[in-house]
Amino acid sequence: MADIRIDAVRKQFGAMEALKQISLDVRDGEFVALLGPSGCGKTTLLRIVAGLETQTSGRVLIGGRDVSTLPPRARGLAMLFQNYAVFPHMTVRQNVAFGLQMLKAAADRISRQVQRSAEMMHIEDLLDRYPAQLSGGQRQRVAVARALAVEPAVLLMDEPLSNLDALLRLQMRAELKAVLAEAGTTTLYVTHDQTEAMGLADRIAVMHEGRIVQMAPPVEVYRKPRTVFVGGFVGNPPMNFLKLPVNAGEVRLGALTMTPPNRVNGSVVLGVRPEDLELAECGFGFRVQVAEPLGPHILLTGEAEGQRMRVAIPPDRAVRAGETVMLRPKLAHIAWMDAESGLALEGE
Amino acid sequence: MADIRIDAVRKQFGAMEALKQISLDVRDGEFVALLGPSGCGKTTLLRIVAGLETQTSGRVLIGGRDVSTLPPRARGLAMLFQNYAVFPHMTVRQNVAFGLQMLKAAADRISRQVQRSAEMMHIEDLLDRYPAQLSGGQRQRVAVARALAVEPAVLLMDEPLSNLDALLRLQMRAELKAVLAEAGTTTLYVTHDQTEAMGLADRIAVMHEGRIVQMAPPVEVYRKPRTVFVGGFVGNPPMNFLKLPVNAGEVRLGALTMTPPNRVNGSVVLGVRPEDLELAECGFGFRVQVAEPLGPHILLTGEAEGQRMRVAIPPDRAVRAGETVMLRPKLAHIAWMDAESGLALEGE
Amino acid sequence: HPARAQEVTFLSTQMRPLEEAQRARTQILNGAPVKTTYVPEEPPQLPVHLQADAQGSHTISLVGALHGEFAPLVPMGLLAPLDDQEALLKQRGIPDNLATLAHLGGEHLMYVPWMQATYIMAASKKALQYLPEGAKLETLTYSQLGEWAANAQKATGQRVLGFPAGPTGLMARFLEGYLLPSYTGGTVVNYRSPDAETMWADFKALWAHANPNSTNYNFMQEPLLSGDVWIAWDHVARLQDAFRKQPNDFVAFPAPAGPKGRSFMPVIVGLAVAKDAPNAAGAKQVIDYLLKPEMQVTTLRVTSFFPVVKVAVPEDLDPGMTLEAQAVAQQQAAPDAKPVLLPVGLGSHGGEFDRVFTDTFQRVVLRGQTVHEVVQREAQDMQRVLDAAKAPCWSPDPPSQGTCQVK
Amino acid sequence: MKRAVFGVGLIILCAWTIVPIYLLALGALGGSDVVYAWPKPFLPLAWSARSFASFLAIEGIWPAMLRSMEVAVLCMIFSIALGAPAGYALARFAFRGANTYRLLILVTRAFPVGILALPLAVTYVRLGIYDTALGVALIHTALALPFAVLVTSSLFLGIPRELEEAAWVFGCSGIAAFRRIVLPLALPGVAATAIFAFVISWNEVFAASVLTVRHKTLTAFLLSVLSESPLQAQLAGGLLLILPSVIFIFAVRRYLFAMWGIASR
Amino acid sequence: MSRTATAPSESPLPLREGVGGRVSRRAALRPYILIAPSLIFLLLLFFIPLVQTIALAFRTSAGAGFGNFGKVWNDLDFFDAVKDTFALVVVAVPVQLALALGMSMMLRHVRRGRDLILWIWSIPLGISDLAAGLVWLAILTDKGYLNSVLFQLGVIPGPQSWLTYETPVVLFCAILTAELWRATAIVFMILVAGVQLVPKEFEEAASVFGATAWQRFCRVTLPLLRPSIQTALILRTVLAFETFAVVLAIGGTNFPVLISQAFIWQNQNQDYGTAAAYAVIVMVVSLTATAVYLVALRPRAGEPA
Ligand SMILES: Nc1ncnc2c1ncn2[C@@H]1O[C@H](COP(=O)(O)OP(=O)(O)OP(=O)(O)O)[C@@H](O)[C@H]1O
Ligand SMILES: Nc1ncnc2c1ncn2[C@@H]1O[C@H](COP(=O)(O)OP(=O)(O)OP(=O)(O)O)[C@@H](O)[C@H]1O
Ligand SMILES: [Mg+2]
Ligand SMILES: [Mg+2]
Repeated sequence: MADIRIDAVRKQFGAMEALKQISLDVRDGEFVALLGPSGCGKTTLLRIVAGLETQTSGRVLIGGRDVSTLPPRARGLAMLFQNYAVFPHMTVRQNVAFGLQMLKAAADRISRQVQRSAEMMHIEDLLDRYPAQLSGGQRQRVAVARALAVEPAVLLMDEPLSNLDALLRLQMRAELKAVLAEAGTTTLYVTHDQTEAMGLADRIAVMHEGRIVQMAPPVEVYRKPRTVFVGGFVGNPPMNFLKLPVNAGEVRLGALTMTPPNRVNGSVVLGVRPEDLELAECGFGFRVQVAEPLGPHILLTGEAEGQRMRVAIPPDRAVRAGETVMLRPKLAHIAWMDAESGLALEGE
Repeated sequence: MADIRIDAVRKQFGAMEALKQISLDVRDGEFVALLGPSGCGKTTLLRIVAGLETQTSGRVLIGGRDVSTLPPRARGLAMLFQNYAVFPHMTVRQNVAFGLQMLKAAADRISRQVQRSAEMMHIEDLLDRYPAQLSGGQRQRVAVARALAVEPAVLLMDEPLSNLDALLRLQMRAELKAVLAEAGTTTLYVTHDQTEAMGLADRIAVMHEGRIVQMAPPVEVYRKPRTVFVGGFVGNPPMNFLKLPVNAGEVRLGALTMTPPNRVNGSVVLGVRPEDLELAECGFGFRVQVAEPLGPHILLTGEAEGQRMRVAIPPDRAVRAGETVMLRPKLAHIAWMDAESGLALEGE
Repeated sequence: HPARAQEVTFLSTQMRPLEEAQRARTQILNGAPVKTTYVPEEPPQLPVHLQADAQGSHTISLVGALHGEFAPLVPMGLLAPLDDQEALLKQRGIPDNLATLAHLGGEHLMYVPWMQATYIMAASKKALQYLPEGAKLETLTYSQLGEWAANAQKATGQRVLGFPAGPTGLMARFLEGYLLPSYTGGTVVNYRSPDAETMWADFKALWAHANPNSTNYNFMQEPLLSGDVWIAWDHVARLQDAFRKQPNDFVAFPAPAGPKGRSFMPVIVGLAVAKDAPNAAGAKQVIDYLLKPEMQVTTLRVTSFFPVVKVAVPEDLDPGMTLEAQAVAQQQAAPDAKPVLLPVGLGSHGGEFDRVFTDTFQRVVLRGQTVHEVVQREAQDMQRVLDAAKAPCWSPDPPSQGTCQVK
Repeated sequence: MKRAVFGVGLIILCAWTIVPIYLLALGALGGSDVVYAWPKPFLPLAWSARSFASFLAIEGIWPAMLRSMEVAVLCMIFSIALGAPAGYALARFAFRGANTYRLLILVTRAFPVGILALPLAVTYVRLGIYDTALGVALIHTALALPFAVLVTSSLFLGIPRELEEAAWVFGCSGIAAFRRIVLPLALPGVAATAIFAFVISWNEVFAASVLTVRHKTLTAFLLSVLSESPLQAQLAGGLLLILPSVIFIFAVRRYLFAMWGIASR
Repeated sequence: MSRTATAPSESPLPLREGVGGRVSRRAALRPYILIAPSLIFLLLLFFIPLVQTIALAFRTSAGAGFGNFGKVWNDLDFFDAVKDTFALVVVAVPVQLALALGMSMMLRHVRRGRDLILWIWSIPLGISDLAAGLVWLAILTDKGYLNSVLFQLGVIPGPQSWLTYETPVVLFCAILTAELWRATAIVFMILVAGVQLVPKEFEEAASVFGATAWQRFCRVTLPLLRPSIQTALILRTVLAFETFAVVLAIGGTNFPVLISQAFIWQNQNQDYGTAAAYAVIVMVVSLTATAVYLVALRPRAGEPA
């Protein structure tokens, strides 16, 4: 049992409140991705779980045990640092073996594990180099290998693949997933790559300004953002938001009339993802400003109802900048938000 | 005039040849993205251009002048380091102002530029902090701001946005593009984010194992990969490659018969991007193993002709793992490669 | 340097302790006919400074130092002959033997004797009760001294006899000027005589009652004052603090006598003029001033050095000083007194000569080597030193033809 | 619990350094009775600044004090100016003769200066810096140089080269990058070097007394005579000489921590 | 330096700028330009007298030769001096290093008043040898403070001698104690300066991977601190061979060390040749020790220096 329970943790750096009352549960063996804008407190949270930073208040429990006052080494976890922190005075091999040596593992187990993690990270040829002789991405992979080699019960990873190319990242991601699932490792994983979060995570925790604003399975986060922020942050390109006036419980958008959930007056925000907008005969007008062919789709950027909007259309439709096209949202995929609080409206 | 001309540059680290005869031209004001797998020599190349590393042989010319023997400061460029290299003993403000101070810029120009770059990088609130008090992404943005503040004629950037979240990256990318285009800055930009490369670059140089394997505008790189490597590396998910036997100049794929360009015997490689495969009545069989809903599309992973393949289909098609579906490639988007050399076949 | 030519820079290895130097400036030199800058100097630096000075900086005019410190300066050519001062010596009544010494074995007068001192014994009054039956301080012998120390040790459990055998202590003087001549009647010639062997054996026995800290003591006044040592031998200047501070607690008395008499050694401080002195004339004026009887008395008050000129010791002397002065007088006037002259012809080999004595002491007394062998061996060393210096014998050894020879 | 053990450790170590100084002060200020008392009192019974005052009244002590200051400051400047570039060379370049150079500068410490007295003095007379503050400062610099070179070089080694490279790229010359990036980051080492130079110069007695006659530094002035003074005066002199160094260390101590907590990459 | 050949670019390498032969030659000169001022300085002010003095060691009245070294060899105290010198250096330097390391590590965990503690711990640095000798003599002498405490605690019946030839072990310990007190601060200060440049992240990484404080210290901090440790060791060792004022004050003539012999031969015996010979021996010994450190603590090939 190695679940992580973060209980009302706050962290203050001087006057600056980096974490505001964070509570979070990661179940045993679960893979939770932490997603959030730069500077929102992800690293800080990870460091508190690892015991490298002391929370201002709150508790951290691992496997049901309150570890708040334990030193990092007694918490039985491994961590990957955002800036790698590979030991410059050790070869790659020594770096990767480090955690196991600390656990006093047998020599043959160490060498087996080192070999395995190195192969997984494609650094088996670099084992006898020093970090200074590695490229940035290679160094990062050493750090990942070092964390994986110990086969920890709890693994904290801070942007582990940020310096790798897409292809490698794809491979690593798959291998990571397999390895961690097999070992049943409880993982808290910071990433800014949403595809990664979507592909790997059992649940995603979206952080914003020191708070967790939504914690849910990937699809739910994607489909049912709890706030405007989540909708705008998750998804690439992000969700579009149109602020629309409500008249007698109804909203008009071009030729369309829609009914937002109950209890709304004044105005409401309609959220819709670029891929959930279709070219249609009848709908609302969208003036295309930029059309970017992005491979699997074409991304249109333009204006509707005087508000900025992005639309993804299949690559075979020829749309030019300057044109005005008619769009309609897939009704099932519309998210309604309160115009003031930015919170999702219930009862959709 | 600040074009960069890299002329037959080689770099040897002891026995290891990091750069093998690189030649590359970046035109004045052009934005060239360097794309390549981890450890292929991108950073090394940038460092040689900056004068931080001495090439084993070859020359570097900037603005037509051979700068091979000049110290970095005499080369009139700015650089963003992969691991930031922000000065720990200076505040963010001092860091950003550094380059301008070295140029002996007037105080008001400095403060204006600092403000501008800081705003662009969204770090205007952090100006009086020390780097140790910043998050990873914030530090990276400081480094970018520092490089932009000097308005250099030549800008070298080594993965400048790798530690930023998608949304921020999107914004920064747009602003970078605008600012650099306006100033006419010649830019050499290392990235592992293809969307970034595609979106920003006038041309993309794809590097592989110390060589430049293709240098062309983004669409061409995407559409007409010069080698199997480029096709497999660029695009996310990458291009699919099917090795097929050639019979009398013709290739059969399921129910389809295609004609690869001339002079092919034995076998040939057919390259096709996942989004260039359509579900069809009549085509070749594809056994779906994994179906991942990824937002704008569903990614299918499976097998065709006993070879691994990925397919992107519109999100509204319901395909299950285990099913076998019929696919056909868009003929115009097929890339033919030599089965042995991996080079693209001409005369398509 | 015009200003410098007006004044006299006076380099001195004596009167160095802070307060003494201060008094030298304010009580002695302030009345000098020429403005005098008094610079105390550690003895090892003296030749260095004079040599550097002679090479170019030319600052120093007057030098005050011990007889033994002047000796090496002569072969280096750092001193100006003072033959024009011979008259002054006569005029002020400086004893002939001092005047002879001041020629340093050569033709010219190299320095003018300035003040003198010697070494005596000091004891805490607490120790007097253990004085052996029949022994008197004024006529003490070395064997009585041993007994005395033994008695005291038996009674108190403490070894209360002390010698200045530390790194900068003057133990060598004790051996060469007091102990050895008292047993053998000479310093050099009888170095490996049976008498000498007896002496070392006796001294080793005596040392059993000596405070083991003796090898750390440089100045005996401190252990006397702290009470670690009750009976001690040292230079009068190195005992003065005890006598000045607690004149009622200590007694001063002459050095003990051995089978060949009560040997003792003088200490002579002289004044010399540096070669090429910037202000030789001024220096000589200062010499004249310092040799005035009043100044000699003032000097006695300030230091514990006694006048070299004829002058009555004043009544109102510091009580501690008076104690010392009495002991010195007693020592000189003792019926068995045997003055031992300072080495004259050793030149720069004086240090090595001393080293022979301390090595012998180390070997015999501290390391317990066989007396006979040590004495034989060290005698050879002694001969080597004498040969190198080509020094003839000096009193109390019988005069020699050519280099002095150890028998 | 751990915290308590730690605290006790700190206190013991502080006591270990402070108590002897306290005892020195006790001896120096406690009057002559304390010096020779048994058993010795541990509390100041009768403070008396008499021996102190008598020091300060000595003719020439103030000029000597000033001269000492002058020499120490010059020595500090010279050793950093000469030592830091050399330290940088050792840290950043692998050049033929680097180790020979290391040994060479150490010779000044490995060979007792005291033994050099005569030729040293003669050399200084020839150079015309005999009996000057400059001359003494120079020889003190020679003594402090190994500290300056080795200490700064070991600190420069700890400074990531990338930071310097960044400075170059932004238009710094080698010297400017050194001054603006390397030196500030190595400030603790520079401060330590300054302290060493100051203290070495302040306490150095041998060269100072050999190379001066009339213009002695305070230490040469006092220490050369202390050994013959009564014990209490020795203690007082010892204490008096400690003060400036201790005050100096106190003044620069915060530079020793200049990089505390900042210097992460 | 054998590093040049094996080291790839991250170990110190001069040729950062320029290409090929032309400029690299100038770049190769750079380190020499940087060390030149100090070399010229030493040459002018120090090496001339040094060479003259060394020459003195090889000159006797009989001409050039090893006569003075013969005298040293026959010196009664020579072997004791060698033994004592090495005993002191071999014991004192490692203990000082350990102590200073411990102190600088402790300082890292001090939350408040760090600079005050630093200051207190570095006070002995400001104390002259002579004063240090005095202090410890005052403490350790028969009627010193130590005995006063022991006496008042009833451990000893009265004054007790510790510093005589009769108690060589205690004497050695006393000298060692005084040396530790006096000279640990130098090592400490060098380490304090160095410790700050060791990024915290490496220790953090180690602690997350289960390293105990001790393991972190041995496996991470110590190697990263190596340049400072090397410097501290070299300087401290060279200085340890030079220590004598304290030794003389506490040990008297019972604890001769090489350097005190040199001074005794120079000052008391006024035999400059033999003194110079002693000094040459001291120099050779301490430079040999330095060379050993330089070799033993050099970075391995490829490792960043
Ligand atoms: N000092 C060195 N010694 C030996 N090999 C080195 C050294 N520096 C870099 N290399 C090797 O040279 C190759 C190119 O390194 P470089 O840093 O240029 O890669 P990169 O393309 O920037 O990779 P990444 O995307 O991971 O940062 C790598 O394989 C690396 O291991
Ligand atoms: N030592 C510190 N002192 C003051 N503020 C700090 C300190 N460390 C971090 N912060 C601030 O706390 C906030 C959270 O930092 P944290 O490193 O956790 O961000 P993050 O989510 O990891 O960001 P990124 O994705 O950029 O790495 C940031 O705004 C940062 O500026
Ligand atoms: Mg972070
Ligand atoms: Mg790189």
